[in-house]
Amino acid sequence: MANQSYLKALNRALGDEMARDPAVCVFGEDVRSAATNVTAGLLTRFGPQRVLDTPISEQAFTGFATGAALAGLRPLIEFQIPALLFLAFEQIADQAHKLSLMTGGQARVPVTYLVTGSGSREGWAGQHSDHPYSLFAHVGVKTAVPATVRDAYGLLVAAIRDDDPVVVFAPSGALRRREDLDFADVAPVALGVGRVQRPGTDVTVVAVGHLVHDALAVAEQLAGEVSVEVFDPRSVHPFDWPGLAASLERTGRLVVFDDANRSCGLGAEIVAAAAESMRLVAPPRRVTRPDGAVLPFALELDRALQPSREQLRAAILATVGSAQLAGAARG
Amino acid sequence: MANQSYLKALNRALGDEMARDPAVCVFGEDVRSAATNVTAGLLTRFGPQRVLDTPISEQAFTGFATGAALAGLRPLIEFQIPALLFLAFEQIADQAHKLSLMTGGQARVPVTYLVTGSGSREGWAGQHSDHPYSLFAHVGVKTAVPATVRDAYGLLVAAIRDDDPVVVFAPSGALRRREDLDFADVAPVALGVGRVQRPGTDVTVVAVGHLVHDALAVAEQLAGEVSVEVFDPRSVHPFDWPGLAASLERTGRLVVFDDANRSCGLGAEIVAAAAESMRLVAPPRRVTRPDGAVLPFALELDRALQPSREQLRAAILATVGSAQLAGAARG
Amino acid sequence: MDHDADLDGTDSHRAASHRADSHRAASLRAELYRTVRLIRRFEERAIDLVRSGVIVGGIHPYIGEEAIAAGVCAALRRDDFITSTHRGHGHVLAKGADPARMLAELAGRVTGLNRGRGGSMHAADFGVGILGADAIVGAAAPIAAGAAWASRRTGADRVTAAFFGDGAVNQGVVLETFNLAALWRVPVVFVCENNGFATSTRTEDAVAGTITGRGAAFGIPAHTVDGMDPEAVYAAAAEAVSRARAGGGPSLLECVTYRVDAHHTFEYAARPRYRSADEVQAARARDPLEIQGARLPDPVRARIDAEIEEQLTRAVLFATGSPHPDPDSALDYLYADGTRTRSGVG
Amino acid sequence: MDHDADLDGTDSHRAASHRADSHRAASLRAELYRTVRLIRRFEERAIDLVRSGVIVGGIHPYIGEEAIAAGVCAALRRDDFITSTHRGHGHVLAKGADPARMLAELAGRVTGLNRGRGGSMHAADFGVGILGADAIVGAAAPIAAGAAWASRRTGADRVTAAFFGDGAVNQGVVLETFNLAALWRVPVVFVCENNGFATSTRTEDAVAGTITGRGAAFGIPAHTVDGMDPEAVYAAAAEAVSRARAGGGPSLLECVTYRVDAHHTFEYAARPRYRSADEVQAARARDPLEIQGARLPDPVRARIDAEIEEQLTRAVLFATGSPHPDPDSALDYLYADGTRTRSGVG
Ligand SMILES: Cc1ncc(C[n+]2csc(CCOP(=O)(O)OP(=O)(O)O)c2C)c(N)n1
Ligand SMILES: Cc1ncc(C[n+]2csc(CCOP(=O)(O)OP(=O)(O)O)c2C)c(N)n1
Ligand SMILES: [Mg+2]
Ligand SMILES: [Mg+2]
Repeated sequence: MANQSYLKALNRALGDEMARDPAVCVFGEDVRSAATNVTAGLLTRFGPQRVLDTPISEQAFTGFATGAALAGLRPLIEFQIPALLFLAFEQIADQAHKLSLMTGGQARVPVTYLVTGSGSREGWAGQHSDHPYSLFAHVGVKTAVPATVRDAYGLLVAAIRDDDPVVVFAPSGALRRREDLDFADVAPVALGVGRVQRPGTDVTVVAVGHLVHDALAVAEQLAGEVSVEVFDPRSVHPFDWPGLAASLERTGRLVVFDDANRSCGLGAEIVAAAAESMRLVAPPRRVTRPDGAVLPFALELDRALQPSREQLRAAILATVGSAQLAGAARG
Repeated sequence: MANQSYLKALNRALGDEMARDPAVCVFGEDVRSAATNVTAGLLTRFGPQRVLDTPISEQAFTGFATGAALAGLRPLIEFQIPALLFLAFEQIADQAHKLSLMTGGQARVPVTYLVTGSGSREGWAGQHSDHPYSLFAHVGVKTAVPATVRDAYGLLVAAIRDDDPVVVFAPSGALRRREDLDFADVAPVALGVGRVQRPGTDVTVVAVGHLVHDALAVAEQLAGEVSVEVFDPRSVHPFDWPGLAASLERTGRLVVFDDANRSCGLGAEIVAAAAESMRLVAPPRRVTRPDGAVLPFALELDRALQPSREQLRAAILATVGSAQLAGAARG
Repeated sequence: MDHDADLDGTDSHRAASHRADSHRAASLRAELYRTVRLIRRFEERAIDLVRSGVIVGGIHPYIGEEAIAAGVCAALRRDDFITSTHRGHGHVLAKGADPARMLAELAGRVTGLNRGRGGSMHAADFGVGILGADAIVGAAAPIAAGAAWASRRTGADRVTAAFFGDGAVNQGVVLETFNLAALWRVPVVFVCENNGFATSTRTEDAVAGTITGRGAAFGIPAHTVDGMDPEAVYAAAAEAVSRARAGGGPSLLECVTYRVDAHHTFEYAARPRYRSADEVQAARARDPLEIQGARLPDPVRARIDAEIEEQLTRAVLFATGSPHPDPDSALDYLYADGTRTRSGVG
Repeated sequence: MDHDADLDGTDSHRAASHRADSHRAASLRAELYRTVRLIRRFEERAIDLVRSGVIVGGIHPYIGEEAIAAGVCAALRRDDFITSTHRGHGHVLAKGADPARMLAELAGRVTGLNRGRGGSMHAADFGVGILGADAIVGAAAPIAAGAAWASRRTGADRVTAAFFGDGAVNQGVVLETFNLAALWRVPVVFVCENNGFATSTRTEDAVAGTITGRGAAFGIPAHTVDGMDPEAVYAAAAEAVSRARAGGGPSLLECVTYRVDAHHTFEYAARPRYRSADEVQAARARDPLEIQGARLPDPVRARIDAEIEEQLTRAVLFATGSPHPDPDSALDYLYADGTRTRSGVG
């Protein structure tokens, strides 16, 4: 049992899978020098045929990985910036994702797209601060956003073993987290299975990625006043709808804490699905980025557009309050 | 007053704006031969300096239009297939959209991206059938989806005159519509202003693009039983939230009819926004494409994944029914 | 489908041609004709089926360009890979897919190559190395290169041919792929079918410099070939394929042809005026079917023609007699592992 | 900032050089030094401000590459356009942006070039033709070409220079842009700064063929230039700019330099080992600051150095003394027309 970091978890998961399965290989910019540390030590361990530094050609190496997958390999691509997924968007959403159905089941594309450092990087400005997991949920690409060190390991292993393309977002806000654990004891985390990170009875807060930790902190602050359940979906597509419904059966109240632009974001999907068919005794709420947000460079401005603990706290209290009102009205 | 087609409306809007403003120019594949008819006659009228056939280089000519806009022009790009937006996604979502904020207001990017034929084209299969307007609403690019001949003209004019990038989706399912009107009488349609296409009192159906016409047909079928209001947002970002709220004040019931994938689609946003803060006496519902849908080639399969009139009818009846139940429960 | 035979008179091949086995040469000659004829007649029947509404959505006819698919695929082994394009019927047939199952695919039947899920622009048959046609210009090039690289890495000496049109050489991903393929000595043959047009846009109005120059820029050997002559294409392809198989890396072949038919069958109705009838007539003067047919004794040619008619008649019956898919199966294969997500009504 | 002076000895220039006005030549010589020196000292002070936490997020230092920005921008007019990169401070200063407002931008202040919204990787100053730095490799190339084309169409004889690194020549959009620029004779000068690395990846491990070959493939005149010598860069740029201005279309300049400093200031902590200290030391032997400085009389050089120190001291005071933006203004400028959409709490 050692104290491990989130980055180490990604590095261990990838290394363990490469050791387990010779079909696993890594493509990306500066993966040999391990610019992000995720690929540290892999070149020496597995050699240049399995760890490839690519030219700055995101479209081509993304399609290249698709082809390698069709021929039996299981590539992982590391992207240095979330926006790089936009360059490869056609190759992921229109090629890798569609090939299985369009070929009538002949094609399998087991490729993992790992984004090391999604969301704001404080001081890196508008083109380095996107958190576009909702885009992949919309097109239907399997997508995970690990919040904890344990899940970083378990979800990346599951993604690599998955027979479909999977995008894994490792939020910048989570990369420096640490936990005491032994990776040998960590099981793969099936995509589509969420986790209650803190049980509660008054309100369910669904938090995504690094925001899970902020949600836990707010839940702790409010402990006396309000009993907050923190639900971490872990993968955003497929989504653990039964897990969410079970939580709302207990609490009947929902606040979504989502570091994505508001319109058509994951928060919208969660609120919509709950409003359609789950137990709600009060109007649900979202705490998200603004519509179409572009994070400005200056720190004050960057932070002003990210969902905050204060906003979550206020939303929780308003939801519980309005629930009491609703209860009163009904009674 | 003549009988005009939707395609003619796009052609007239573009021609009228080019005549009005010498800064307007057109880029795209086969725009000189007018493969889609949208650019018919423009080469002869405005010459080769304003109507440019591009090589098959979506990323470059999209960025090229951004640069031309920065230098004072007002380009319109015609895309032949919705998926081509995926190729240019970085240039649109990460460049054109972000430049105004990132430059502190120095940059203006008045570019219109017109997709002639979005959604299913029956028989063109998975890579020609996307309806990705929700992706642009999420990143925050202004986006319009005209349903009628009148709005095709009015929204395209507004898009061309807008100082920000605007995506205009002209659904395949609407291209062959006709209306009696005189384009000279049609005013620009401000982005963010929806329209009640049919007033009603029992339930609000929000329908997008070509589905507006299916919604009107279903409303007509149900006329005796249920009074259906059909709300057409016309632009999906910005969205006419006050208009929707006013409609729900009247009906208190919501069904969204949306030809997009379910998860994180526009339907999710509309249901979420309504559930958060608008009048609802019954659980809202969505009729959409399935999660992550890829439209298969065979006609039966393609149609099976598109939202249907039957599904809408059932959703309306269920909503009204459940509302009565809810009413009963409350009373 | 592999042949050592050498039918090319160029210096580069004189030496090799001494080895040429005349019997195999004759059989290759006939086989090239058979493939050209099969594609030609398949397309003509497919166009009839578009007109009669059996094939929905139309097709991009390959008529007049058959020499390229025939010549290239004759130089490939059954286990070699290809990727194809929106104008892909010829590639798919030449690589060895069953014409009946191909036609069934175009008709959207469960017996089709893709079980009716792909249609004209996405036909795939992994059993004979057809990784799939692609509707997005240029998008299959990196997929082809990746498959080729992976084959090599897993120890196979398989080669991959990537077909694309003249329009694709302006697509960034294709040029990025040239760089990757050259850098990593990938066993891929890039086959550019220069048929003079990208829809209505002439090659020279879209391509600055030359097509072969774009290969050369990345250090990829690039040659221009007479794309109307199946044997010329075969000779050039055989050389490129053997280089790739021997570890010599990628090649680019620009096969010059002309699209005598419509860009897509919708042109039959739309009748665009981007070129004159005379220009098209002039181009018809050189027809790969006649060029290769003239190389065969009449009886041989007649027998092949008859066999193909019979094969295609059976294919049409098979396709039109096959069942349509069940609408309830529309989401099948969405995820390779069978994952099921929500329907459109929750 | 334009000069007719010719300091280049090549044949192509001997003729022109007779016109050379020695006084202007001397002033150009001094001005090139001033620009190199300004950039060098600006970067050194910026690095101090990164270390002291005044600049958040770090920078990509341009140290050692100053000759390129200085030489190219000296050949441009004030109304000409440039686009820049993540390593863009040099380009922005050389094109004439106020160092004080540039530093204020790096410090995220409202007085910055972008009002604190852009930072190091997005600095823009439309007033002097700086359309902006860009954080996405290669993404500004088509924007530069489009701006250049539009200037021409609107009757201006403005030229645009697009700066990018060696890594960008592997980015599809850049190659697509070469094609468009050549096809439409766009007045753009593509300036490739080959500093030996893309982060930790060596140019030769990422570029098959040559960088100039990629221009040539599209019919774009391409030359390799000593990117350590401001006057050599100026001479080549002046030729490319005048060709573009005269309607002769695009050019590509590969300016060969070496990144002696970190890819990004995070390397000061991370200390990656992708190259040896000796290699870097060896490269330091040729320093554009010394190369150009040696061409000036010592007193002139000393005076310029003093002026720059004073200018930068004022710049630092201006930047650090400027107000931080108001968090309530975070959404300002999101839409050019002032459209307001919803906040993150509805
Ligand atoms: C990236 C992309 N852009 C545009 C289209 C629309 N489109 C389909 S075929 C075609 C022309 C392709 O020309 P070419 O590559 O020469 O192939 P050909 O049709 O001549 O065989 C175009 C523009 C597309 N499918 N993909
Ligand atoms: C398209 C893209 N891919 C990857 C990155 C991450 N990245 C930032 S700088 C850089 C290296 C760029 O190298 P080069 O173009 O040679 O410029 P240099 O840093 O050497 O000045 C990379 C890979 C990026 N910003 N954009
Ligand atoms: Mg062509
Ligand atoms: Mg470099």
